[in-house]
Amino acid sequence: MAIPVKLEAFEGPLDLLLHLIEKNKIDIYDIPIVEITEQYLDYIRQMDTEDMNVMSEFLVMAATLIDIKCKMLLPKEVNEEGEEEDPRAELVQKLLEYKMYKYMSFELRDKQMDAGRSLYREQHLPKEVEEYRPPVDYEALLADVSLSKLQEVFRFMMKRQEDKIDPVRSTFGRIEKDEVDMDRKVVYVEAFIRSHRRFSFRSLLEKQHSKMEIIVTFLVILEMMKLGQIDIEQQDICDDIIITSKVMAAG
Amino acid sequence: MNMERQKAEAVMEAVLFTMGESVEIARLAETIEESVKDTKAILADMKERYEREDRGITLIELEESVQLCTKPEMYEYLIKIAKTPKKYVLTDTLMETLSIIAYKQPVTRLEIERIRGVSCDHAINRLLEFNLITEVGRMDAPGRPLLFGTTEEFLRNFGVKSLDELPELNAVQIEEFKQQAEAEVQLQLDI
Amino acid sequence: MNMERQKAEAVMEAVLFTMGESVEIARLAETIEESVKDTKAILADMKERYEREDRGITLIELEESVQLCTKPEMYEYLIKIAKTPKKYVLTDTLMETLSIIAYKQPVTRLEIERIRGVSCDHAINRLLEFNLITEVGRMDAPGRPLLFGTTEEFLRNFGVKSLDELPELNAVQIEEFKQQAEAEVQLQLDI
Repeated sequence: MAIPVKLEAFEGPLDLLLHLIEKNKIDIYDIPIVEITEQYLDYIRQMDTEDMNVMSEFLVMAATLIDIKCKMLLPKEVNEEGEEEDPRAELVQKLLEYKMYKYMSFELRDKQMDAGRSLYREQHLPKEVEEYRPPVDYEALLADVSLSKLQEVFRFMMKRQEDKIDPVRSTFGRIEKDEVDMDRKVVYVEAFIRSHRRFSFRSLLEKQHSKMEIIVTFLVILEMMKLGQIDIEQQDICDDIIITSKVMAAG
Repeated sequence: MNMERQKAEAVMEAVLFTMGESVEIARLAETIEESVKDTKAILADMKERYEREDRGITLIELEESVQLCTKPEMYEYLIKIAKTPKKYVLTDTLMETLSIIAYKQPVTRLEIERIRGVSCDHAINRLLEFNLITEVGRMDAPGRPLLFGTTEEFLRNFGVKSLDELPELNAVQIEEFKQQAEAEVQLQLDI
Repeated sequence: MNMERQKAEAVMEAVLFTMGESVEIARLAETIEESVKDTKAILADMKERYEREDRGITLIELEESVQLCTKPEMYEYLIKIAKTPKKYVLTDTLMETLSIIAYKQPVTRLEIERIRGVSCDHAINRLLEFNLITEVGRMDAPGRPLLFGTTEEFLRNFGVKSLDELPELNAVQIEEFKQQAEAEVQLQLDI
């Protein structure tokens, strides 16, 4: 039976898992992983979302559940103290922690409702007082700040930005900064058109090496279309785009 | 010489009334030329008097500041006549993120995401916008991630004087959780 | 039935406090469910009590309205508190934002956020308030974003005559950063 549920109804994968546990009236410490995994996957199948970020978070949880399911079918692992390790333990810990904060968020909401019953007053300075603007005490404000400190902070930040390269991906090698010159791309595309006259957009893109190059190439094509230098046809959405040179045909 | 007690009360009431927003007790003390300790004592007396039945306003304390506000029981009369203040509509996402920040502060974005299991950029930005949370520094860890904490606006919004007054996960519940955990050291593997 | 006298006074105080501006007596009468005449009598009593020495606020009547306001003799204290420079702190966040603006000016909010990796609305507002930075124009780009730069106040406080005197981040240093970053990457490859 299909259960009409929208993904948005859940705060995240843990929330969905908690919902399933509560719906089945199961002790959180004793989750029947097989059933829950199946129900979880059922939900995910019905989810209608285009947001890959959101979807991937749910899928990671599903994978975790399946991983636990697999581990439970295998001989039990034993830790250093000779105790059996329950593959669910980590998940239970996570769920409990999440559950606690979720619970506290309801408590806080109650607090907020109560507190919302007190009203405040906007600042209302009498004219005579208003004319005085509180001066900024620069000496106190900038007590420990010097030019060299300012420079140091800036250097530090620029360095941090350089270091921000993903530590995993950065080991794949040097990451080059894409510098694509629009003007040079125009020259390139014009040359391409001269030599091909009629060609598919895809064949042009295949010769581009980076995302930035593809974007700039696309922009150049749009520009040339606007200027009436080329004709563009496309049979159907997602079909290849055929580009024909008008200038060359005339000349 | 210090001004008289009555005068001091009058001055503080005038200042708090005029400013509207919260005023640091230290600044009030300077204005009435008293020590912070004595100022606090005077404020406590004032609060006691505000609490009487014929008063519609009272004092609230927020960390080391005080502010005048209407008594909660006046709300039903006020909504009839006064424009109600802008209310933040905090979605579940925002509430969950906020409660993690409130209880775990100072806390990084990553830690919040670990607990909630989903990204929280949007929630953090909204909470920053509402001035319920603020950047409180950076963690001494790779990438020096930002640390977030709650603001005075948060205290005001949730009616607590200080972070110590946040509702606690009650002892009974925590104990229950613990006992369950202990009992389940060996979870039954009922696939 | 009418609410009790004390309650009526409290309600009116709360209403007048919240509204800030003057409120018609007829509206107050409606709120406390009394006749205008009786309401006026209650207000007169209230005013008498506000006039006592330990109060900093009082009631003023304007035609058929009333308003809460600070007693004029309190002005000198209000000015005194307004004059005391607030204790401001240049937090790390402010310092970082300021240094980016100093070195990259004129610079947009977006560019600052790109470098810091977080939103900087609050920091920019504080720096504007401190008059250390100012809006210097708009960028000729979609949305015409504001451009920020440092002020004379900034120069004066950092003891430089012009921006040219800011310690330079020279090309050699920038190159160094790059090499360091590359070396670090290389190190990780070697492991």
